[in-house]
Amino acid sequence: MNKYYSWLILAALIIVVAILPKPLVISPTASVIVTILLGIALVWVLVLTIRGHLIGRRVVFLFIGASLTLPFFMNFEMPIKVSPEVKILYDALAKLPPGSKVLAAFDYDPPSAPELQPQADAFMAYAFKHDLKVIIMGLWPQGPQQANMSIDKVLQYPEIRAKNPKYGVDYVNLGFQSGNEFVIQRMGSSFRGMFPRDIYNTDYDKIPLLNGVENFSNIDFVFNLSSGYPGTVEWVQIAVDRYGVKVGAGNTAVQAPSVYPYLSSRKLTGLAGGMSGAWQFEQATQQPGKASTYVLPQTFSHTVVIAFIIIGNAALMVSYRRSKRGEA
Amino acid sequence: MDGAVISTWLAALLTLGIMSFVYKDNLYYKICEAIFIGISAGYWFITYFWDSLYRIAWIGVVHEGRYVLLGGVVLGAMMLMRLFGKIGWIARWPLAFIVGATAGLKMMVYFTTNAMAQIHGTVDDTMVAFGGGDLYDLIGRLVILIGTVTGLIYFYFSKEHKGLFGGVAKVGTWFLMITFGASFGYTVMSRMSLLLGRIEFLLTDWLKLVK
Amino acid sequence: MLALLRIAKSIVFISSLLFVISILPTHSVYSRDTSPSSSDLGPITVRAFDTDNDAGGSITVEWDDPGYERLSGFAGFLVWRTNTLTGTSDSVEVTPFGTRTYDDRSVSDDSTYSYSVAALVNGERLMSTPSMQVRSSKQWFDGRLTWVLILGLIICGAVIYFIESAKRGTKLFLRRIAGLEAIDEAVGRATEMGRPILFVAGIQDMDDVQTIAGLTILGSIARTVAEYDTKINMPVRASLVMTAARETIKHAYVTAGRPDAYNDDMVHYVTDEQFGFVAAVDGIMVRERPAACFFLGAFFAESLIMAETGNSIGAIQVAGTAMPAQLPFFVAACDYTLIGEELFAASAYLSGEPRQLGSLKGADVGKAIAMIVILVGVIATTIASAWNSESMLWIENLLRQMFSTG
Amino acid sequence: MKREIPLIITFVAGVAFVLQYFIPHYPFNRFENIFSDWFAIVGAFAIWLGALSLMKLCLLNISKKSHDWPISLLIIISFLSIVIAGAIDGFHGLNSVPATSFRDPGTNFDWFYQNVYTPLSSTMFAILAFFVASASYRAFRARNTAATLLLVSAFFVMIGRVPLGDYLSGWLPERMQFSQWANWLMAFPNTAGQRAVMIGIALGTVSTSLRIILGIERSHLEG
Repeated sequence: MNKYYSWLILAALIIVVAILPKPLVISPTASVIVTILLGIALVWVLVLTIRGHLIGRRVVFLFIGASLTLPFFMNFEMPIKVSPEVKILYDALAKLPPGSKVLAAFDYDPPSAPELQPQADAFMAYAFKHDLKVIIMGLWPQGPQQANMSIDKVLQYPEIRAKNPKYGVDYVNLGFQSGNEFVIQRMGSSFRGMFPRDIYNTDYDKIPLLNGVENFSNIDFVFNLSSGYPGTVEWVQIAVDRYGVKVGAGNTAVQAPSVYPYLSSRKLTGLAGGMSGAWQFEQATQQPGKASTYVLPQTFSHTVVIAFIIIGNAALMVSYRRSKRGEA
Repeated sequence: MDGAVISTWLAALLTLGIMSFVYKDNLYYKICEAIFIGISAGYWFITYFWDSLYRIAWIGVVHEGRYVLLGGVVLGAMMLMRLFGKIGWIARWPLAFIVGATAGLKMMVYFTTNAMAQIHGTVDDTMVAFGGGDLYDLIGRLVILIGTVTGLIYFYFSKEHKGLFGGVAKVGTWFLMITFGASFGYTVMSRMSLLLGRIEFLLTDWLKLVK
Repeated sequence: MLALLRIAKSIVFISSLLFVISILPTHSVYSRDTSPSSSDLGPITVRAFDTDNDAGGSITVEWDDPGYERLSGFAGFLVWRTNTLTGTSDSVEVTPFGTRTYDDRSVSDDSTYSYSVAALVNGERLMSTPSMQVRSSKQWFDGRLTWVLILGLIICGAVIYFIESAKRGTKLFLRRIAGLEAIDEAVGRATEMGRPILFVAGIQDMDDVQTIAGLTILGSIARTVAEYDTKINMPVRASLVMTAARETIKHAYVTAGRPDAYNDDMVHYVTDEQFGFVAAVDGIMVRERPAACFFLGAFFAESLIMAETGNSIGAIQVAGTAMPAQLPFFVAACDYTLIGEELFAASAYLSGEPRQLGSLKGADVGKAIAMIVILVGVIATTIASAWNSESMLWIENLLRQMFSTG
Repeated sequence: MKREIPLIITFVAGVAFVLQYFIPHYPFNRFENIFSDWFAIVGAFAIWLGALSLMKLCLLNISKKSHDWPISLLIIISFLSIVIAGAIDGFHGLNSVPATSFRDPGTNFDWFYQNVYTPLSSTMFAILAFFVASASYRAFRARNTAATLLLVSAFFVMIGRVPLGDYLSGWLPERMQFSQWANWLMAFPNTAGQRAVMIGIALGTVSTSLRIILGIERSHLEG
């Protein structure tokens, strides 16, 4: 009997998915109702638990699945508070006049892409929109490829397509250079020495954007996306400490705490940390992107986990009270 | 149907198969698991073959004349003697070499990077604390000092955890628990992002329910 | 002929360099003083010496800047090398601003060299007088590691001392570890229930000490398993671990007097892929329903997937790892967890062999030293900063020097 | 003799690799590289043993017609298909000019990697999210002091990292907001605990390594 049930549910699901409109978006009112229903369901689980019916792990899984899936269809905006460290980053970028030259160092590889790619997209979109000239490089071999993926994506945005940024004039990708922090150090005397050719093998001197770009003194801002070594720490220690250029960074959530000290000593001009840093950056630059679609599911799933911790503790309290009553 | 559609469907079906495990073990999962084991074992088999056997050993010895690599080949061959019952015991030699070298190598690496560097870090942190800084930092650095020392006392095996010593060791376990709680809480969010990525793939690329 | 070619190359190189320098913009990130003229400045003094603590092939060049860097047309220092055996000269490097040393790694131990440094100002080269002749050499000891060696010898000496004294029969006290009784308990329960034991020695290969520690615990467990005739299932992620684990279990069965009951398939390779391995282990857990699961070794993100699946089938779970990032998950999901060092200590405890236990005593000496150093360091700093005590400052600096690892 | 030789090998290798740490002189400076090359080569030989063990168990299942024998057959088929693809791609790459790799985009081997291997491994990694939730539901209960501390610190770090925490504590001065609590917990108590664990691990590694080098710990070498 049980077997048939699961097949029936599966069949029903397939039919529902097939007849659903694509893309599926539910109205703000309906979204609020779904959220409230989810909340009521959690309260119901709490009540059940207090009454002594412990729920199984599958119920937890169901709630996690629902809290990660449903928000994708919801059409209401979660107000996002931009943290001070992202605000500093945004302010520094906003101060740059059009035509400013920004060095973007992509120091990460695909495993960190879920967290850093949205930041990269938001940064590239912002730069193109505000006519900042972007010079891309990587201390990690796969960094420049990640940059290209981001550019390909951003160029699809209508407003940016209208601006039609040109390679070599509005942006350039210098590629990867091995040597870790020594690359930064030697860029202090000459960019050309470290990157004689760009990623497409064009000579440094034949690229219009790089005309007159000799070292850090010709760069207005450095934006570093980093997930480890070499990365933000090295950029701060060399580019900021020795050459006095401003550096802002986007980091993975795991790495962010290790660069907080630089933020408080004002060596680092702004920091976007992990997924939340990404959506705050999108919020600050007012261009919702991939990270912003993750805000709701992330918040929902987090709330659900916290709710279940509370439910678990409620169950514990109840069992305490029971055992005490038993003793008396 | 073009290649991209087939790829998406294949990836989606495999994704669902693995996910079905959290409900319960079932035939669908078993099939995905079997494919996973077979494909990944084969992947590494081939990778080892080309990257180690061919690129390091063959190219190294035959084309670059690095005869020192023959030592590795000899050890590897001894390893394969396992397959021939009688002289299988010779496989212990390469094992003995690897275990010995690992012990020597890791002993020094851990001693410097884990023990010495961390002791240095603790002393350094607390030195800064008493040199200045605000209350927030001062308390924090005192906590580092107390936490590290009591934590070490917890790991001290030569004395029974009784009396004052036991009390201090207990504080050590508290610090360990706070540490574990914090790192656990810290990873929850990034783990959710991973699942979010797969769900987004299913909803967007496969079902096209989300734009 | 070759020398001529080299000289020609050098000329081409230098002239192209000079061309580049001549088109360099004249401003820099550093604020400049009111430009003194280059003729006011004294000569650059250059010293060259063999780079210490290395495998040869490297010479360090150092120079003093009498003030060229503050000149407005300054573009960098050019390091110029002359091979005094062949008489050839070439430029090695133009160093960035603020640099006063250069490590030349392109020298041969068989030649002698002399170096000069030129300040590049407005396209001119203001050359220093050459340094003394110098030859690079290999060293037999890395002087930076002196303190590592001393402290290492103290701790290793302590370990060996206690091993020896245990061998001679000295009674050594060691407190018990909570997780260890759980191991016997878990094996006992599996035997009672007639269900198998699952053992995972981490997902690293034999080049990780944690894997070896896991295998040594396996040795003790396998002995009990062999005696009680419990079934053991051990999937592995690396083939070398498979070979080593087979030796370990086989030895346990032989010791228990039941070599015939041993079977190679108790230990079986699955796949080298981290999550493929997890998929298989999860499958084994839900299908074979082991009564006890042991996770002892190096683990990564898969730790919680396995521990939660094990929990869902109601197995007794004992975990142990020295991966700090994974400990929280094992602590949360397993019945007992050997935390960090306890993993390494466990095998010594389980063997019950006095010599093994002695080695733990030695490690305790290390911990005592660590605690004393931390406390002395803190007290010394406090006193040094509060009362300006010279001797305390000396202690503080000594400790810093001792424990700085490069 | 059968027993002594491996112990001698272990001892010599162990001592040699401790010495190489301190000696920059040739040939000691090459030891680490040589070891990693040798290790890779031995691993490449050893994986034949592993693969054969996997195949043997599967064939055993099939020949015994045990419950899941078609699954075992599927393992063999998938294994062989990618191995054959990788072998053909590899040999093809050797002969083509310029030489290509079996991993290059567009090869059959890469097709398996992109469309089968990657979705499977990333999904297996992703279901960790479910287990994180169920583990926190079960484990984070205030049963005793230790468990309560675990719960409380996890709770603050979690809530400090989502917008929710900022809303709940937004009215407080900046230093007292949840995100600051989370940062403080990560920066100080967490560092302290990690340090104690790491120093312990280092000393445990030293004593275990010494036991191995001195031949006291040798269960992996006796069969």
